[in-house]
Amino acid sequence: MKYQAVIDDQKFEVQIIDEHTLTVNGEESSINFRQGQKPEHFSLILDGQSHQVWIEECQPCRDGKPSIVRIHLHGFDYEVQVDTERSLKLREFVGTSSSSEVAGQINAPMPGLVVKVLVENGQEVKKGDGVIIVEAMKMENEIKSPIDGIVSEIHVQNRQAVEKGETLIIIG
Amino acid sequence: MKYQAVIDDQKFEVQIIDEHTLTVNGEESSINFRQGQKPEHFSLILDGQSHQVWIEECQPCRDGKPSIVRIHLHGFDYEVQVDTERSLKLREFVGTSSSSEVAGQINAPMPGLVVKVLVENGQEVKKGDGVIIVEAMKMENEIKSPIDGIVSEIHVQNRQAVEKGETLIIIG
Amino acid sequence: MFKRILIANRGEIAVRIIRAASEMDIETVAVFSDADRLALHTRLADYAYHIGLSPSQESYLVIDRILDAAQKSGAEAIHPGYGFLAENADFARAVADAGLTFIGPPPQAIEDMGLKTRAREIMIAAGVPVTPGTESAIDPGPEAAKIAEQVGYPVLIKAASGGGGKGMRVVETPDDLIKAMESASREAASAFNNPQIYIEKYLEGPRHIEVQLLADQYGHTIHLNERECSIQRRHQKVVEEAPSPVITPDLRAQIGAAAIKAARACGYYNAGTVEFLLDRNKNFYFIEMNTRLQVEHPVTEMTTGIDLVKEQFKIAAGEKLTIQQEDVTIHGHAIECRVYAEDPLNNFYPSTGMVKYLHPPAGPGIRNDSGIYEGGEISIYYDPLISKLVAWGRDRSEAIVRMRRALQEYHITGVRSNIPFCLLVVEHPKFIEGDFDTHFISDHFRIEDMAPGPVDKEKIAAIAAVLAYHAKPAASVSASQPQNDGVSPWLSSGRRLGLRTR
Amino acid sequence: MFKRILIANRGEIAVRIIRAASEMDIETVAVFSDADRLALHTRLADYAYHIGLSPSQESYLVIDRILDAAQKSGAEAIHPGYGFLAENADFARAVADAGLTFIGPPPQAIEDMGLKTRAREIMIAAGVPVTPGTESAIDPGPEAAKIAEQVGYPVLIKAASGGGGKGMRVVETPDDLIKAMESASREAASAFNNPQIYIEKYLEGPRHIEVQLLADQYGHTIHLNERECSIQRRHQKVVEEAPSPVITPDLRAQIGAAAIKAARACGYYNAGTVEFLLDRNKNFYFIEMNTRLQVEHPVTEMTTGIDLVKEQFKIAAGEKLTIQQEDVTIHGHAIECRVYAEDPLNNFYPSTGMVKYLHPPAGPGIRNDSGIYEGGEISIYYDPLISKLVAWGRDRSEAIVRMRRALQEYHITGVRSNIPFCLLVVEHPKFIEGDFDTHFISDHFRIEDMAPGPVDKEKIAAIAAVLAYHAKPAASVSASQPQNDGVSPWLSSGRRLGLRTR
Repeated sequence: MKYQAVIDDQKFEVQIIDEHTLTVNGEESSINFRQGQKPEHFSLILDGQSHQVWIEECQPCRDGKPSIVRIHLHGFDYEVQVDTERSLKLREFVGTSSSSEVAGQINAPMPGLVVKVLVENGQEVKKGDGVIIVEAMKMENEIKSPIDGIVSEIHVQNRQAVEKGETLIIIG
Repeated sequence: MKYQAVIDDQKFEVQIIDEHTLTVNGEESSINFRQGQKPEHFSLILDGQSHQVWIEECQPCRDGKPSIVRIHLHGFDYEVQVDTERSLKLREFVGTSSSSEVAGQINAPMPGLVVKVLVENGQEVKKGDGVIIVEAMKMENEIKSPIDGIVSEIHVQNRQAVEKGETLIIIG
Repeated sequence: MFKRILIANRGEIAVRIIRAASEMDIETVAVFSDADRLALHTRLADYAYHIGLSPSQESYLVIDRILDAAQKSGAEAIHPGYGFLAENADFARAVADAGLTFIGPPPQAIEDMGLKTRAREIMIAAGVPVTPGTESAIDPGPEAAKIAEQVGYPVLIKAASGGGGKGMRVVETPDDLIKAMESASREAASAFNNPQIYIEKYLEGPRHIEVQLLADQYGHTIHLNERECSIQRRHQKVVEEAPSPVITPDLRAQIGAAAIKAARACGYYNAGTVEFLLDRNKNFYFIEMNTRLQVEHPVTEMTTGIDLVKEQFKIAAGEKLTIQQEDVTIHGHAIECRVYAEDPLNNFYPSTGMVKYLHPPAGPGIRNDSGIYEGGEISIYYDPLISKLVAWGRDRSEAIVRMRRALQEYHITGVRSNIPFCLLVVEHPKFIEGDFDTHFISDHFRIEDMAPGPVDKEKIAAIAAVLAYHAKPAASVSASQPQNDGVSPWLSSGRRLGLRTR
Repeated sequence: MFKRILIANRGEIAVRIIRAASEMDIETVAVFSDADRLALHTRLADYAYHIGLSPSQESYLVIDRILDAAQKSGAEAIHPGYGFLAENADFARAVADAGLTFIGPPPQAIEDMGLKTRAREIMIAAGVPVTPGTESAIDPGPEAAKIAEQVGYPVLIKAASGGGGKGMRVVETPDDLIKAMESASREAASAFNNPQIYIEKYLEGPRHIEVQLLADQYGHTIHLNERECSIQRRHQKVVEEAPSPVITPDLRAQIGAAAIKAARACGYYNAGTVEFLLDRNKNFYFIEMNTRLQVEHPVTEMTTGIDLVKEQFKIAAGEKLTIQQEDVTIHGHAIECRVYAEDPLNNFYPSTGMVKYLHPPAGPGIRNDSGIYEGGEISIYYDPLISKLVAWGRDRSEAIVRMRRALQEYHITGVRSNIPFCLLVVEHPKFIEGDFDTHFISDHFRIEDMAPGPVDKEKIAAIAAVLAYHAKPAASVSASQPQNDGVSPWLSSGRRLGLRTR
């Protein structure tokens, strides 16, 4: 079975030969992969090296779409996009699904309380300018604009409680 | 809802009044009972006292039969027989189910290897006589007869591996 | 000695206090909010009383409910832990008025040291050196600007009732003064119910050195050496150690004597800490006194062998200190990391959620004082401290490698933690050399410059991802909710995350 | 120093060695059997090699497979841990023949001290006092009966290659001699591949005192004080401590000197332990030398501050000892409990199964060296040691209360453990007084006399049972298999279980 795994600009062609063997970009490796004590916990012995890995699926795989998996490994996190041959072909055909991310959309990074909205609708802001102050666990956090632009939407007001991920402000 | 709980010769009539209150033998107590992090782990706050409790069901409850629950509490274990009013009445009618225990049946207390059968079929033994030696984790363990009697069945022979709970010898 | 005490706190410090009490055959009463029904402290205490809703303003900060629980449970004394009501003189008085013993200093000392301006006056009178600055609270405005100019920029704005970096701001130029004062004042109001702030000279490149004290009610005061707490992020201590790599025995005797003088000046008893800044010429200045047990107390315990919480109980019960100054030695070296549920990749914002997998470190020289458990929630309501991880070694370098080993062993999933960041700190050459000041983190770890994790592990990550996908091709790898980190929704391609110092 | 070492062991001791290596920047290679694919040591090591089936005869005891893994992995040295091949001179020689370093003593010393009869000869020649008895192995038979009569009953039968109580029998009367010798010989054959046994005088009421040694390859030998290991059940140590409550500084110097003499007599280097019996008149007798790291080494580490495994690495790498005898002090007191998966209510038989819930103790003064994890199996194949739980205190009484507190905090479900039994030991007045000998457990804890657990908790148990039943009236409380303990199938009514001393 052939797969492609992508991390940033690194592409790995992984072919699973059997339970104990795979190739990565043509190079053979011995593997011993076992689920551990919890659903997301795995032990991988790769060419004799022992790794503990925690795996969470960020974006479940559906036919024709890649799966994105978050790998926690030796204290660091990696998001890996995994494609099968089929999903790769389908994507070539339909094109990559467009990202749901909006560059200038500012969401609450944690649950908390809006202390002060620092901008007004229509105001011009530069990347790095503070636009809103959110308090969580008694600490004030100033959130900065990720882009240069104009404030197009303000969804919250002072002293309002917000959930994590809630859209606060949109810079157009 | 009324229950009866029995531990040895102690009987407790427990009536659950509501989520926060019950009576034990007529005496009222406040309760706060919550399942913890694992299915068998519970936190019980009883009249202000905090107890961690681990609960395993030894004998699943079926209509008309009591349930036996093993409670692990402050380092000690208790087996509690719980009856509802209905199961109590049914038992009065049909009589207590007979125990599956056979007084002179000797089962392997742990998985291991039979080192030596010390008795022969038909041999007379006294309570406390060694009847068989089982080795587990390199230690020899001599198992003693629980009763006076005559050896009626020998199910194993020297050097045989046995599973935990496997019947080894029956003293008739 | 007390038969039963109530702990007006939660989390790891409540567990810490329960442990000491249990070793002294003292029964413990926990109080818990809605969110903490299944918390460790609720389960480990002998008694547990519900005191309200999850927000601390409706539970852990409500004096009447705590006193009510104490009366109901028959507790004779109350230990406040740190935070919450620990430095609230009204609470200490209310405890005494209810006929109970407050396990801490006299209310007057709490009050005097709690108002930083009053503390400065007392220290000046007692001959303890303080930093230049205002002596009383000041409003944002022209007068404040004038004083800041006199003291000389950069200046430090501090909350009069402050502590723990809350309501604190460094101001580099006059332009930023008023905005910073307003923000500090708001934070102070929210955190301490007191918007008053004051201005202090901001020392360049100081080290934060503090001295642990024990004093009984009969005037016997000793110090238990210093702690070095210069590794701070946003004025919050991250890594602490004992002893300090720069304090000589002579300087230790001097700063210890100054700390004892400070304690005597405010009629102090019980455990307390006097905080100093040490400048590059090894001059030290009083900055404040913490009239409570501190988060970093274990490094002192591990190098002196003295259990500070047990001493607190004994002092509060009216016993005399049995430890003499000459009994206090230094045995090896200890380092503490404050392990927080916060995401170093997302501006260290608190990371809340359920702890799904927890493997705490253990083994030689390691102490991990934790208040969390697998399956438990780290909630929005309280400080996101996961545990105090402490490593002891025969010398500083052994303590460092043990801390590194313990951090590598420590695995938590479900919430993000600052463990990778702590690792970067203890592996940093300047930290290993002991060559740092309170600017260490801002000098060496500018978040915006942090690079992703090591490239050489990418292949392993790719293989693990493929194998997990291969094992369950059409189903979810785990039933877990994707972690949406808000600012950066999941990208539609893979990426490398992680930290690396410049 | 080595760059990479292999650990020819499993479980908690393999984890212990990985930790020390990691702190010294030495890479580790684990070996694992089928049963240990997911064991902690397999997961925590840098490399892991499969070496065979679950029974240790087909994995951890197969010298060729271990050497093969060492060659494949590029390890330069092998640490044997304790048990398995740790005291196998052939293994030590095979390691050297393969061009690798054995992290332990010279093979000749292992061989000499491994044959207890040879060890006795060497000690007599060196002037180290030994107990009366046979000097060579003896078969069960009339000659053995004669010698036993001469030495005087009770006598002790010991395996010539023995250790850890295996193949050991106390014989009170001549009638029991032959049967006991046969049984001991069988056990010895199974455990050590050597059926040879010998007879020693059995001292009445002795204490087991052992001295920890470190020796480099250049003749520098020091002792690290004694350990008191008198609390034994069936000749297996259960609770150990350092220092001994009965050893005075003078006696410590004497017994330490005797231990150093013993080590020199057999050309010893690396870490080792000389075991003595101490009679009621404080005479001490050599019984054997353990040519390896011991299970109870942490109590020495916690009172001296010296990491014994790190010293083992340094000595094996040819470094000189940097610790002088006068550097070795005693800091406080430490106690270890060996926490086993065994059922105290079922004759302490090993209890195998999956660990369903695991809450290890932590906090001040506690070290828990564990090799298990939640969801892991405790299998039939290996020693049922769950963890070495160690408590440190400023003095013995603080160490005891900390141990008590830690045992109370320690929860394991899925398998039975000896934790309740350890609690009874550390709470026993005679233990607290320090007034005990090697018969302590058999004198005070006759299993057949043990009474069920406290009655005052029955009401709580009853309420919990009813509430669990009430919450899930028609379904199973948990999906767990009932634990069938074989000898006593579940009764058809409730009962109180637990331990209580006479």
